[in-house]
This record gives sequence, structure tokens and C-alpha cells, in this order.
Amino acid sequence: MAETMASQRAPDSRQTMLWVSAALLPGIATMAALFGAAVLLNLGVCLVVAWLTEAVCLRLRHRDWRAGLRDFSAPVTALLVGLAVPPGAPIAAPVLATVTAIALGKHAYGGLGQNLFNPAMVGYTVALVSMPAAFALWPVDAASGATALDTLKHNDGLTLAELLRTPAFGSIGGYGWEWANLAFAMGGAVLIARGIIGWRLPVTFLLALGGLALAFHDGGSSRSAGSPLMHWSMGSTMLAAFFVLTDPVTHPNPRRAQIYFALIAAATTFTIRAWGSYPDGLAFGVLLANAATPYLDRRFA
Amino acid sequence: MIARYLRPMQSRWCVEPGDVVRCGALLGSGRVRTHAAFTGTVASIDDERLELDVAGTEQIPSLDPLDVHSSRATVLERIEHAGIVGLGGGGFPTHLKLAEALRRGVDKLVINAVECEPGVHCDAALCEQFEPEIVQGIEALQHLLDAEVHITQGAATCPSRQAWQTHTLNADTPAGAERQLCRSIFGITLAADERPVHHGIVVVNVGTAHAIARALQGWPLISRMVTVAGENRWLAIGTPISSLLEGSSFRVGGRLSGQTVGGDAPIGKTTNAVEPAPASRNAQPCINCAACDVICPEDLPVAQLARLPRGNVEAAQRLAADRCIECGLCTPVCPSHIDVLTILRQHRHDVRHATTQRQAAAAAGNRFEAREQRRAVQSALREARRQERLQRRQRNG
Amino acid sequence: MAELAAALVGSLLVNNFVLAQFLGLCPFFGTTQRYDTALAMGLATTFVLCLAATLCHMVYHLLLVPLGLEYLNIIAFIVIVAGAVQLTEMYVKATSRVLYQLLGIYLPLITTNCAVLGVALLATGKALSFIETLVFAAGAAGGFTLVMVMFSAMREQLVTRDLPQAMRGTPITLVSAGILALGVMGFQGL
Amino acid sequence: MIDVGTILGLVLLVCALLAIAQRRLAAGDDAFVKAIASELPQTQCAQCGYPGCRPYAEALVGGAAIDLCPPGGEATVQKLAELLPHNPRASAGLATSPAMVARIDEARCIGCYLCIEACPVDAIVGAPKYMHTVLRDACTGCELCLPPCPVDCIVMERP
Repeated sequence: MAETMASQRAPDSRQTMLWVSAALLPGIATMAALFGAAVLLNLGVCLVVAWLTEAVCLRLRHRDWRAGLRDFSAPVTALLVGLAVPPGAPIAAPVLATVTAIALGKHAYGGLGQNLFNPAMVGYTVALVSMPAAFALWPVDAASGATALDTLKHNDGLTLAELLRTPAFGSIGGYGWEWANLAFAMGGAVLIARGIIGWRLPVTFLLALGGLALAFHDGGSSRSAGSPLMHWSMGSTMLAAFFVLTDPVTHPNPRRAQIYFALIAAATTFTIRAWGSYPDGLAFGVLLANAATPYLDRRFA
Repeated sequence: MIARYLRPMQSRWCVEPGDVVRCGALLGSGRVRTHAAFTGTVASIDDERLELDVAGTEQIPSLDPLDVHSSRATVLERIEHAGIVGLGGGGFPTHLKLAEALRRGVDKLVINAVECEPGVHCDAALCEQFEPEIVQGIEALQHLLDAEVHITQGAATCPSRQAWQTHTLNADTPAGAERQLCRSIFGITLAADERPVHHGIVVVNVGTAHAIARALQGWPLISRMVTVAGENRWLAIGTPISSLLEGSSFRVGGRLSGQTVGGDAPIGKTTNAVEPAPASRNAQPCINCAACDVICPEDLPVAQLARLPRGNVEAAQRLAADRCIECGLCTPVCPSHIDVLTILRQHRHDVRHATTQRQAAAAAGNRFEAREQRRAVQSALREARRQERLQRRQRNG
Repeated sequence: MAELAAALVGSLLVNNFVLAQFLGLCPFFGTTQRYDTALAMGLATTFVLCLAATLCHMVYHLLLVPLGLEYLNIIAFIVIVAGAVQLTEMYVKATSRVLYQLLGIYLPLITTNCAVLGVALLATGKALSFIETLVFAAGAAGGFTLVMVMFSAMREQLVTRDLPQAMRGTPITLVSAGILALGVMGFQGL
Repeated sequence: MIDVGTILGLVLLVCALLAIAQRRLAAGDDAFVKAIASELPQTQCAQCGYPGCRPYAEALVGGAAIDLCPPGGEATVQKLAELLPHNPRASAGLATSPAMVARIDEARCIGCYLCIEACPVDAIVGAPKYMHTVLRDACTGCELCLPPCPVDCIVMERP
């Protein structure tokens, strides 16, 4: 009996990280195809910096750094940061983001499993806030330009249909971003099928985001904040929904608490996207939702 | 060979080192009685345990036989004198449990032969080898409580009668726990601080029923069926485990909820299985994957409890650690090989200890207040009488 | 009605008094060690804030302006806030004495809480109407309590974590508060 | 002059309101003593130098040292430190002993009723010239019954 029980054992933390990295590959490939090799360069930089920071931090904490590296959590954080930071950005952005993510986001709290906030988002937000200019420029068919979100925000008079024809947009969402989001969604579906992550969190998040977008859609007029479909395919929505929000360490366990967690993240993201000054509110949404996790855990224990 | 007996709570040894005792003689009495399972001399006694230097292992009944249909009081007294405790693993004195059942009134008696834990199948062997005694034991209990009999069985087939209702359950852990039985058979979900007796149900392990039958035949509880590394043997209580298995440390109890004990630990009244201790694995940090939350039958916030350092009793109480039934399902599913059961067991002990401590303190406080008031009234009365005598003397004086 | 709701959400989250405007930080770090003291402090501050803001508004418009004594507003407001705090202190002391002892110095400290006086002064400065002042105060107090409760739950979690020696206690608290403020920063420019 | 007058008026008004409130909301000192007393183990053993737990609680509210209670042990000291941050600690270590229970050796008890008089929590039952016995789960282990017993027949032991 216990033998069968043991087989139901949730995947080892190492396997989890391996599976998550594997699930990211389709998305990475799509983005590399669309935005050129800069994406891969970016990821490479992040991976190396993450590996170095992890080793240094572990040594500083007198821990066996080889064992620490074997749990594969640093590469996952590096990939997430690498995908969030725009490839066109100066080299300082991914480096700062990754170092902050690993050092401040994870090791300041005591290493794997101890952190309160998702390390990748901590790193990304710190870099975003300290170098806002670097984060605004995403390559649009090989020339870097404002992202779809940015154009939508400063839209003065074009209806959604006309917006879609401007260079920053592809056919339904951000240029190229709709394919990347689709690839990430597929990767996420694989993770759910393998039981690595629960379906409840990403689905609630996407539904809530879509719902809010629908509420403020007012028929695609110039003042509209974008249709649900656009919101799903703009920015790195799917990446956040399936890979960042579902980080087991920083989301609550009780089912009802996970619903509120997703609602907080979705509400914040939408508010910032519609009326805020930053182009994309995903990172802030994740941080606020992570901040609410201890309270939600306690409230719905 | 040195046999060892652990002193149960609130009971005292009633023999001295050097005394020669025959098999079945009384070693300790109080809340629970302890009897010698061997003939021999008492080697040493201390607060924790008594060591008996064994001379003969031949067992003889030390009480006179009793008719099954004698009065309730005599049957209850015999159960107490035989030192019967719950053999399912709880170890609660059976005479106290049955007395409370009689006081509160019980209409359902559940004889539990569901062995739901891997590595334990002593009840199955018991049902095969001692069918007549088990039936006799159940009849005695039915006569004592005059309740409707329900037999619950899993893999093992428990002896049964037409009048008794038999329920066959799929025996995956913790189907055999009394809280789970109340829910699966009677559909009653017990609240945190409730026991089956609050709903007119009393759950008795089939081994306990068998021990009761033997008690009526004159045998105190001096031996029981134990699964020793997968093989069922009828063993005397007090036998050191080191004489049965090789190795320095052993696991007592099932593969899930068992505890690791040292080499000199004996077979106790509640030892249902013994195995060489499992290899301990080094734990990795918990990544809050909540696999233990999902599998917990009492759906406790196991992940939060597992991360809670010992000592924070209020938080452990808020997270209902005392509702843990120690079924041990959480340890095997943990991907970081954390021994979750031991952590939850510690939290549960701390919370229960703190609650009983607080209740005892409150009761002592109330008794102190009541005593103060009584003494005030008494001294006032004494004062009044003295005044009266004074006045009478002045009037006559 | 819509702008009232926007004002409420605004002071609740966007320019949250603690995390965006960095007012009322001393009770924020002082009482969030435990969940129940943080909640108590949040509720006490909400009571004081709403009471004081409305009273200050009345005193300002009915007393100071007719007499042309607008320049006395800070002194008058401090008197009212101190009165409100003293009232709260008496109430807490009477109802749950243990909480009164646990909050200790932080209960009278509400008088000097920048958020409380801040709201009163800002409200009169922006010449908000009575209703708007109340909504503004309620939003500010709600934001304060929300952040206090969330942060105290976080700090209770931090205690269970095996933090590196250098980060134990205040350092990790400041880091976490910083990241929380970072999260709220996203709302800038709403 | 008008400005000073206004401020004075305001201050007096607020003080008047507070005075009214003060009378209605009686300070809950007594409730605090009860709260402190409920933290103590109520053994009434007087090992803290006060004639019982309630007097010690009153002394604590007055500022007595928080680590005078051996039966309470470190847990009680922690609780009291939390509730009374400003109270001093008398000594570094606290001599905590494991919980003990009294037992009367019935062979030697002469039924003199002295121990029943001495027991602060009525844990001993019996009548003059009749057999006395200790109720094991009522006894708090305070050892106050040992000195008065003329025949020294009371023994402390683990529960």
C-alpha cells in the first residue's frame, strides 16, 4: 500500500524544475523566431548570471553550493527573467534583474522554498523601476518600437480595428506576441496534464482578466481598454499565468484562497494596463498577490 | 532474557526488586493494571519501566473463569482486573471506555477488523486462528452494552452472525480509524472535539474483543498477536524486540504511522507490528507543493503545520493540529522526503498538552476560589458564634 | 458618485498612505509583529481617523473660517486628534485590557501618526466637502488597515523561515516592506 | 486674543467630553488581573513568595518580577513577558521541576485533617479520624500538605 502511495508522490523539486524548464521551450522558440536571436542572447546572459549568483550566495551562506545548484531552481528563475526583460534592452537590465532575483528574491529569505515573493518578478520589477526606459522598447519586425500595450494606452482616437493595422499589432494582439502567448499556453497545458501545477490558478486568472477586459471593452471604441482576446495575447500574460503565478512556494494552498490570489493578480494587472503609467501590470500584480498569500493562507487555512 | 514493562500513566508498581512473580501476577495497578507475562524475579524498577529476569515462559491463567452472562459490574470489573486496553493502537483503558459508553447510553457497537495500514495484518491472523473466542468476546460486549453489532472488515474476514451487520470497506489508510468509520458506515462527521461515544457509537478493535473473551476465561492481557516483519506471531507482552529481530533500532506500528524505537524496547499491549527501522533519508527544503494538504484525510493545513517551528502553540492550535489522527499518509507523499508525521505528531502533543494544562489550571483556580469563599463563610460563622457566647456571658456575668 | 468611488480606491490603494506616501510607518513596523495587534491597531486608527477627519472638517469650516483663524488649523486639529486617541485608548482599555497591554505605547502613538493629521490637513487643504473628507479618511484608514493586516501575516510567516543570520529580524522585514511597496508602485499615475 | 481663546475653548470642550467618557468606560484593571491570573498554573503553591496565584497576579500588575513561578516554567515567563514588557526578571535561571503529585501512605495516615486544611485546591478528601486520600488529577503538586503532616506519610511522585 505504502509503495503505491509513494508512487503518487508529487514530483521531486528537481523534476518539477526540469519539467517547468522543458515546458518553457516552445515559448522560447517562438519568441526567438519572432524577435530574433537577441532573445536567446538575453536568456544566455541570465542563465550564466543566475548560475554565478546562486553559487556565490550559497558559498556566502556556507552551504554546499554544488548541492544547491543541482536543484535546478536558479535556471528556471533565469529563464523567467530572461523572457520578461526585453531583448533590446542594454545588458545591465537582465544582469541587474537576475542578480536581484536570485540574491534578494531567494537567498535573502533563506533559499529554495523560503521566499515570500516570486524571485523572478522581484528581479524584473526592481530592474523595471530603476530603468523604465530600457523596458519600453520591444523589437517590432526587427526594429524596436513601442509595444502593443503602450500604443493601446496612448491611443488617441483610433478604434481597435484601426489599431490592429498599426505596426505594433499583429492580427489579434501584440505583434508576434499572440504566437508566443499561444506557445506558453501550450507549455502550461502540458504542466497541468503532468500534475506539476494545478489548473485552478491560471484559469481563474485568465478568466478574471478576460472578464475585466469585457466589462471595460465598450465595443472597441477609441477609449476602450482592449478586448479580452487582446489582453490574453498581449504582453507575457500566458507566461505569467502558467509559470509565474503557479510557483508553488508563493501561492496559497487552500482552494478558495487560490481564487482570491488569482483575482488580486488579475485586477491589479488590468488596472495598471488600462489606467496605470507602466506598460504592463503583470509583475506588480504577481507581487501584490504574493504579498496577500500569507494572509489568504491564514484566512482560509 | 530480560522482559521489560513500561509504567502506564497514573499507575504505580506494586512489587519490589527481588520479588519472585508467577506468570499472570499483578505488577502494577492504578488507571491500568500491568501483569507479568513470564515467571521470574523483578530485576529493577524505576519511574519509567520495570525489568523482569525471565525464568519460565510457560503461560497459565491467573484469574478464575467467569460466565459470559454475569452482571455488567462483574464483567466491567474483570475487564479492569485483566488490564485490557484498546489493542487497535490507541491503548485507552477499555473498562473506562465501556463505563463511559454505559453512562452515556450507546446503541451501536462497532467491532473493527479493518486493517488499513501497510505492514500490519495481525487482526487478519487473529480472525483465522481464534474465531470462537472472538465471537464469545463480541457476544459478551453485546450483552454488556446491549447495542446493535456492526462488524467492519477490510482484507480480513471477521467471524460474524446473522444478527450482526457486516460492512466490508476498501482498506486504504485510514479507513480503520474510528472517525473515518463513523463517517463511512453511519454518515456521521465528528466535530473536532467529539468522540464516537457522543453519537451513541463505541468502536472496539477485534483484538480487544478477543482479549475480553480470554479475560472471561481467566487470562489477564499478557500476550497478543503481532506482525513481526510480515509474519504473524502470538507473543508475550514484555518480550524485548531485540530477541525477535536483528538490528539496533526498530519501527513499532504500521509502515505509515509507526514510530522508531531503540533496541531495548519491549512488545507492548498496543504493539501491532514490528519491523527493522527504515533507512532515514535526508530531507530537502519544503517547496510548499501542498501534496500533503491534498492527501490528508482530515484536510488539515499540513504544509503550514510542517513549516511551523515547534513552540508556537497558539499557531498550532489555530491550524487545528490536535485534529491530526496520525495516519501517516503525509510522509510518503512528500517530494522533499520530510518526515511530516513526526512534526505533526509533536504539534499535536504540544496543543493537547497545553489544553489539558489550561483546563487543569482553570479547575484548580475555581477550586481555590470556592475554598476561599467557604473558609470566609466558616470564619464568619465562627465569629458570630463567638460574639453570641460573649454577649450571653456578659448578660449572665 | 463615480468620482467618490475613484477617490476611495485611490486613497485605498493607489496613493496608499503607508506604501505610496510612506506616512504612518512607525505603527506599521511596530505592531505588525503579531496579527491580532496589527488588526487592533488598524481598527483603532480607522476609528480615530474617521472621527478626527470629520470633526476637524467641521471645526475648520464652522469655527476657524468664520473667525478668520485658518492659520490655527494645525493646533486645533492636534487637539481634536489627541482627544479622539484618548477616547480610543479608554475604550480599548475598558473592553480588552490584554490588547491594551499588547499595543502598549503604540496606542497613544496614533496621535503622532502622520497619516491621521495628514488626512485632516490634506482634506481641508483640498477644500473637500464633508462627504469627500469622510470618504478620503475611510479610504486612507482602509488602506492603512489592509496593509497592516497583510504585512503582519507576512511577518508571522517570516518567523517560520530559516533565514540567514544576517537577515533575521528587521532586515528581512524592511526588504519585504520594500518589495510590497514596489508592488503598490505599479499604481502610480492612475 | 481671539485665537488663544478659541484654542482654549476647544481644549476645554475636548477635556469635558473625555471626562464624561472616562466615567462611563471604567478602567478594566480588574479584568487585567484576571487575564494575568489565567496565565498562571493556579497551583497556589506560594513558591513565588505570594500567598497564591491571584495575589501574585496583582503584584505582577504592580510590576513584580515575572519569573518567580517554578511550576509555570519558561512558558509562563514567556507569556508574562509578552503581556508585561516592562516588568523586571528576578533571576537568570528558573528552577523548574517536573510536575509531581502527592500520595498519602494510607497505612500511616492518622486522619488528623491537617493536610486537608493546608491543601489550597481541596485535592485531599477525608474527615477527621477517617482515612484521607489525594485525588491524583486534582492535586497540583504544590507540596503545601507536606509540612503540616505530623506522621510524614505524604510522598511526592510522578503522575
